[in-house]
Amino acid sequence: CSTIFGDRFRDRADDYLTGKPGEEATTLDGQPLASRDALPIPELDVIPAAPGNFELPVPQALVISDNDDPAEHTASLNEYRSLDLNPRIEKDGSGSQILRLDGNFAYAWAAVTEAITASDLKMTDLNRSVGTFYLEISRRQLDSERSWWARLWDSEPEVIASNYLLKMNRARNGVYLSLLEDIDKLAADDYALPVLNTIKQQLER
Amino acid sequence: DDSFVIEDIRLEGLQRVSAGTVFERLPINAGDRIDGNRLADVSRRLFATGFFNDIKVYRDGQVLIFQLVELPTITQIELEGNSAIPDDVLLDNLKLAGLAEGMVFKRSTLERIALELERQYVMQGRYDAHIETVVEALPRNRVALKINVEEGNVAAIAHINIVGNQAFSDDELLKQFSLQESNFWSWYAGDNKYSREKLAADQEALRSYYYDRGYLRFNIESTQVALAPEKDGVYITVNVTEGDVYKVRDIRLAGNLVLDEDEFKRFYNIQPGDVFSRSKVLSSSEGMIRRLGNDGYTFAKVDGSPKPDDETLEVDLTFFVEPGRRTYVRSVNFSGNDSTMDEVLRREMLQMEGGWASTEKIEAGKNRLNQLGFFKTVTVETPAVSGADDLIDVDYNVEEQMNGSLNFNIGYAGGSGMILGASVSQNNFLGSGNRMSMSVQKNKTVQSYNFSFLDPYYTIDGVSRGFNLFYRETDYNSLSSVSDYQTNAKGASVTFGYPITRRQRLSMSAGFTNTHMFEGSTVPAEILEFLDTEGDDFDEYTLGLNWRYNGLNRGMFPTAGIEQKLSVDLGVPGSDLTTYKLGYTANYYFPLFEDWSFRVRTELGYANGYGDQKQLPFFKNFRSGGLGSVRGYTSNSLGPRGLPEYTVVPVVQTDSDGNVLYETDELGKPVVDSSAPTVVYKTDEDGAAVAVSNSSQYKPIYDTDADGSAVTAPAYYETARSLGGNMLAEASLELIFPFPFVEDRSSLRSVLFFDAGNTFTDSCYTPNDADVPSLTSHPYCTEGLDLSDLRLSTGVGLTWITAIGPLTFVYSIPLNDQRGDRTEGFEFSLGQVF
Amino acid sequence: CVFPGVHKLNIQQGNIVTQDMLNQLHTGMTEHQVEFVMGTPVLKNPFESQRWDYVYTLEERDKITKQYRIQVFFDDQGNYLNYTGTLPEAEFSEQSQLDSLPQEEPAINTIPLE
Amino acid sequence: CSSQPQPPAENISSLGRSGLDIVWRNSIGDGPGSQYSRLQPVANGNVLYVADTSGSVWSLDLDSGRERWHQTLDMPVSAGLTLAGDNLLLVTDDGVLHSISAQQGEPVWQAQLSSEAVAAAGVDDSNVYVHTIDGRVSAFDLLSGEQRWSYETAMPILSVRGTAAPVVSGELVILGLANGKVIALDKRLGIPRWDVRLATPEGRSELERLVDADGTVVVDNKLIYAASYHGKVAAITITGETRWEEDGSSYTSPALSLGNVYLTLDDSRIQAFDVYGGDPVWTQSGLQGRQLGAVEAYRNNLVVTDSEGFLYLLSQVDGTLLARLSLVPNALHVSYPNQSEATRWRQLHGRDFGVRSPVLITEKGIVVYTNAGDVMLVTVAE
Amino acid sequence: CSGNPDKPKEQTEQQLYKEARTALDKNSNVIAIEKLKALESQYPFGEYAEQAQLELIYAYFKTSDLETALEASERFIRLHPLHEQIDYAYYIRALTTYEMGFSMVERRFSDDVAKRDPTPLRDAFQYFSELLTRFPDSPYTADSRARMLYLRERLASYEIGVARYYMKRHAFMAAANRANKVVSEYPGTAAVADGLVMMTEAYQELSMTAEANDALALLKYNFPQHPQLRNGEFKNSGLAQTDRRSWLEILSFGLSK
Repeated sequence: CSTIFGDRFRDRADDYLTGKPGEEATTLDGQPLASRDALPIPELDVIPAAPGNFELPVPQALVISDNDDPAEHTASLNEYRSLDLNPRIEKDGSGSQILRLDGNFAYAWAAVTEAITASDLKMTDLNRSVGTFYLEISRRQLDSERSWWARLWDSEPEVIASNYLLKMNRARNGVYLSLLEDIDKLAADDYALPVLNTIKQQLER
Repeated sequence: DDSFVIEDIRLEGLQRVSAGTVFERLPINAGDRIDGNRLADVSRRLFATGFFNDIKVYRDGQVLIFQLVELPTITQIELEGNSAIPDDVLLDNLKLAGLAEGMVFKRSTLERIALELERQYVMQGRYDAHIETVVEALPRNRVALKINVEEGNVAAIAHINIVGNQAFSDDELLKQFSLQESNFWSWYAGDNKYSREKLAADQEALRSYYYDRGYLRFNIESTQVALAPEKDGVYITVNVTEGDVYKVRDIRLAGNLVLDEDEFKRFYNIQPGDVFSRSKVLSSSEGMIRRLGNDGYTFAKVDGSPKPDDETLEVDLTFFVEPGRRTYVRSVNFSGNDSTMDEVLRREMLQMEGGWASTEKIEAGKNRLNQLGFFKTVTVETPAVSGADDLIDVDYNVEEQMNGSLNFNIGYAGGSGMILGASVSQNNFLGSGNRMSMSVQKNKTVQSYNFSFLDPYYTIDGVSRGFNLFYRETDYNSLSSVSDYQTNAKGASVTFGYPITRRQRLSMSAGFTNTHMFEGSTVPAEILEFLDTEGDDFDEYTLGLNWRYNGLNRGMFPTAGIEQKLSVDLGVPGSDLTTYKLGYTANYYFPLFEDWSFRVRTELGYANGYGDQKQLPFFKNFRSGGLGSVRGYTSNSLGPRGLPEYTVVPVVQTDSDGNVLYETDELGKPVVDSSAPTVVYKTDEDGAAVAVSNSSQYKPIYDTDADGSAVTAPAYYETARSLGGNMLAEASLELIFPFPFVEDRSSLRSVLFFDAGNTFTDSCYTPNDADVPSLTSHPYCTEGLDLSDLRLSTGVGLTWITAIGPLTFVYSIPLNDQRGDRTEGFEFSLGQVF
Repeated sequence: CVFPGVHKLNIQQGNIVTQDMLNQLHTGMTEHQVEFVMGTPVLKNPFESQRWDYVYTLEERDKITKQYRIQVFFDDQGNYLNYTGTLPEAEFSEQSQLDSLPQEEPAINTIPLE
Repeated sequence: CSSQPQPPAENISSLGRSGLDIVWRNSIGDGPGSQYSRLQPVANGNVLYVADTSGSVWSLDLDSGRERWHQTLDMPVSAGLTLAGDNLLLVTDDGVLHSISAQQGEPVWQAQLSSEAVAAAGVDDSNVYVHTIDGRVSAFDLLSGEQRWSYETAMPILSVRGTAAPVVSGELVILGLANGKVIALDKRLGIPRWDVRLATPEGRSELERLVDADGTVVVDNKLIYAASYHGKVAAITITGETRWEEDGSSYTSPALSLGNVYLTLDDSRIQAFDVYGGDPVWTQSGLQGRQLGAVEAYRNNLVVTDSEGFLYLLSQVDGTLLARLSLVPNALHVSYPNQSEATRWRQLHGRDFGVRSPVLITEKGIVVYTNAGDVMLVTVAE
Repeated sequence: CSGNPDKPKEQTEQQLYKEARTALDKNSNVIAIEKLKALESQYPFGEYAEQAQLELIYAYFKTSDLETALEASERFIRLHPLHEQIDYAYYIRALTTYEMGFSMVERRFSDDVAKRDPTPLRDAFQYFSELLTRFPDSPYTADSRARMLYLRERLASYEIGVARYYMKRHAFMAAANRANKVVSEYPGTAAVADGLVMMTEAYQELSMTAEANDALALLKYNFPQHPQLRNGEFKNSGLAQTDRRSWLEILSFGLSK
């Protein structure tokens, strides 16, 4: 319909492609007129050229590795003792706590399992094929969690044990550990940090 | 001996357990010397980890090999016998306790399952639930668990006892409680299930009950909750001391008043000498806070604090006023209006940015947004601006709803038969707040095309300007009860409307209409006379003035408030028909109790010609009868009727009870005469000729008047049909009751009604036809307003707002229908709210 | 104007200043103390940093019927110097704000306004 | 009912009456029904006094059961009866302690208590001692009803319905409390002399932390025998030292006879303990789950009632069940194997024939007051 | 044999992923979504599940199911913070919010002034800004930056729209403050010129001539070719006079103006 009405009914969401930035207004003696910028655009060391048109990018495909290990596997003691993991606590992109380890998944899994069993953490179960340790961590009970009868009789919140998933994920080089409340929800930092630190100290021994 | 030095250790058969865990547990290392019994000790230690079902040890040269079989994994958990807690809730909680499909099955798993499930049932007050688990081994080292549950019963409240109450009985006080002893309704209300929060709330309700009745010193000394030994009943005892009733001695104001005293006194719900009541003190404080809010003190606080005098049992009440800072509005913001333009919301605001904040104006803004009808929900918040303790923002959040309609309606209405039509209407056209509608309507009697456009804010103050173009062709002929002529009308009008105050609105309109009239087949005398004198094509230039007062509490199905409309329509000089029409309608709703309310409706109208237009043209007459008017009578059938066309016929004599008299022979048998007519006429009460069949051709005795000439009477071709009148008087009383059996009554209105009404005329057509001297006065039209002519009816009506429009069902009983009235028992219509 | 009796909103803008506020101002007060007495100036003033404008206008039926402008001056250390401008002679309490509200039908208190 | 092993039903129903029979039966009022109540009759010579929950006091002839007089109060009775010389003491639902004459039942005096009372008052020659459910113990002058003293004890959030009746021994008033302790107060001044803890609350929910010592204590030559729920049964010296204590969770009072202490446990097993050392002698679990009342010694046997309306006779020596008597008027009584069947039977017959009040041992026989409001005298043939 | 037969043909992770990817590349997104979801539910952990979640974001966007695409991207950011292609998730989160900020009406009918709820536009700006700060070298910064510039213009024009209403409404301080907000907080936007005009006219109405002249001077200095400046002379926009017009104009439907 643009032929009939010109660009009267064009899609304004695409106008960003044709916009040209104006220069900043100044006071009479050349100072910037604005006192602050409500919508600052982050500095980029290289200002990219404005795009001419828009094409929705597609994520790169996954490189399929076919050396998938058989269900049951063997392990030897000597090989096990040899590697260095260099554990370090970091914050990930969205700011939650993770423990980064170098080395391959198999070795890191073995080392972390060993670290947990040696630590005072209580591991209820583990599952290597899904890369998850099941930990039981005791904490004071949130009011919302206290049972109907418990709130009923006004006893103060108990120290209760609840279950967390410690997940080992593959990263570009090495692996990283993150603590999850359940399959879909990251644990709060004040629970994750002590767990990750305990494992780190054990690994460094 | 068989000892040897270990070079390496190899583990085989690991599935889920990691090598690291095993290596860490081994008390031996590469390079140790080991012998038989030390080996036995090693495998015993490994077994103790609880991970393995079976361990075998081999020696391959200097390498020690452990052949390990891990414990089985749980592949399936099944629950039987649970109903109070569904499977998925139980399974989720088991998963949280680390007992889920895919987990390793250990010996400790069984009791942990029982403990965890029992704990969940205790949480529901089912203290004596009982769990048993059956383990079924599956191939490939897997197991399935079958859990059967006995749920037991819930501890319900067996007895609530209040001790120490003299002024009010236990029953009276227990009415204030949400918790009740197990009673007939408990299975439904669930009010006999004990909960600490509910007991705390009930105790608060008890305190308020006493504080609101003057018992200032009332106190709950202690409360005990006990469980019956069989754990199936809860016993609650509340021990109270009532104290005495206190009366208010004097009331004072203190603090920074900013307004003078009687601005606050207006809100005193309690006076010196009254019995003290906490709720009245609270409501008085709220009134004062609102008053301060209207004056810019949005953070005002008013605390009523009683100072009891225990000797005289009186209490001095002091209201401490803290106006807080006068606040100003920094910015008014709207969110959620994806398609509605910002200005359409902003122009409804009474509260300006930069002005002092008034709670009443901010609240009025919310109500006006609601009244637009564009939004499902409207909420407002007034957050303080950080850094300035006397600045607030006013943030409105709206949720838009579809407020246009594109409907093709096929319907049936009592009066005008099948309705076919298409209409597109948008109350918020492209989010501009303007109303636009186009409609095509086609049914047996009316063919109409309509276009209207309204800008509610033509001026900033809310003067609206609307256009209306219409073309309508009506075939009154197919309208069974209206005399038969046809009008085509086309024209246009412009209307301006504006508010005078928040509830009153004035509107003025100017327009042009051209009407063209066609004669039907049989036409009553009134129409013939009109067409002869006035012709059949009229141009009219009309002016209209309309005043409306709307105090209804809501647009759809009001339950309270008054609505009045006064309208004057003028056909200005220069029009072919100079007429004027005055109309007054009023609706008065008042709530009775709960969702019962009462409605009184009245509609009055007077119209006439002026200048050289002596009489009101018949097609401008008021109509009465049917839905929205006097229910129980056919639509538009009431009021004076036209004098139908007739031929003149001789009349025969009849005996006292109305049978025809025939000439008889001497034996008293009627004489047969081949030339006698097969149809003879006698007259009914109105003097109209009524045909009587005379198939056996007896010889009738014709009636003759005094001087011997034959008596004649008019034989009308069709029954007389209503023409309406230039005066209208209608009234109805409606009892609005909640429709039984239905939960959500928001789209339903059911009423018991009593209607009264009719149209009248102040000038009837006077017949003078030489052939029918007896026809001197119009049989079906009496002049003047005669209240005994009002038609009455009663009945029940139900309106249901459906997606395709309001559906109305009415069952009515006419109370004083006269001869010739056309009545309806059951009426149904779509698209018309009465 | 054109539409007789059309209900026109009264437009009130700016700070309400009273004589007893002004009487509380004395030299040497800090900006914070002045703000506590006078309130925050509603009209932002982009050009002058050492002067606060307390401007008040009330427009009734399209004509400004009440207006004043109090300017409060500070030295460069931010201490109060003096103020200029006068309040309209009539005793200008907040009271008179009331009649600027559109006269409305007295809300019939039996009818719950939803 | 509970999952413990079930005694084979048949050997109970095969128990004959052998020697147990009902001398007379009198129906007074409609009885407490399913509501909790521990009202107990009291006798003086040949005169029996019974209070009915719906608010009337009856005096019957012990031999014949004939009514001598009855007095109705306008408020239901929640605790009683206690005989004190010429007066009868009881407490009504609105927390008022009444003293009425034992002759015709006219009121003598009334006193308002701080809360409801569900245990009979204790008396000595000058005072009345009442234990109300808010944990208070109060003393009133026997003749005038004037309050002497009141002692308050700490109450847990949740307790088991029912309180221990105060027992006077020497200078002390001794009673069990809802917090699991037995306390001895100086009967003149109302100040505690000593207290002994029979049970300590533990567990996650308040339900698991119930520790009420609701059974009235039994005092016998300087030794006090008491029991508590989720706790111990114990023998305590008059000076407050625990002579012995054994596991034994119970809501009811122990009974003492022939060198043994007998106790109905909370799951309706009956256990005998040696008086001196406390070691368990025997356990009868044949009546498990039948919600038994307190066991009482009668001559050299034991009697106990259940929730279906049966009275059982047991041997004190080894607890074997000797006989069973149905207290239901028309003896077409059939016993049901477990609890839910019993409740179904009760609903079927519309009336609760169970017995929750303690039985009264008199020289003429055993007085039983059923939940259906029937009073009867049961005798045991030699 | 064992109690329950195995699931029909349990595809391995690799097979499922290969099929899903080929469907995606052939743009048959609905099939791709089905296969990716199956992959994620059967093998909830591991590399393939993460890749499936990433490609689901793309597939939802392509089938213009913006809400689900937004949810999927937010979940991916939460669960796989260090994934190699995490910047893609940040970019799609911003893009879906940007697209949802333009309702059909705003897209086709409003002129260059934003007239409806600006909140989604502000959210989109923040999300793009997070992408630029966290992943400066991501391939998607060029498009993001251009959209951010446009969003600033749009949000500034929204403020001017509100100021214009308050001029008509004669709430001059409200108009002046809104205009001032654009001038002092939205540097580099074209709306600054209209802001200065609005301030000039508002101060004139408030008869604060000194301030009016200051604003006018700034206007002439920075934007000499503004339509309301005809060779140095300031021409009032007439906003304050709307609806204060004579009867005649109205009857002639504004033709006489």
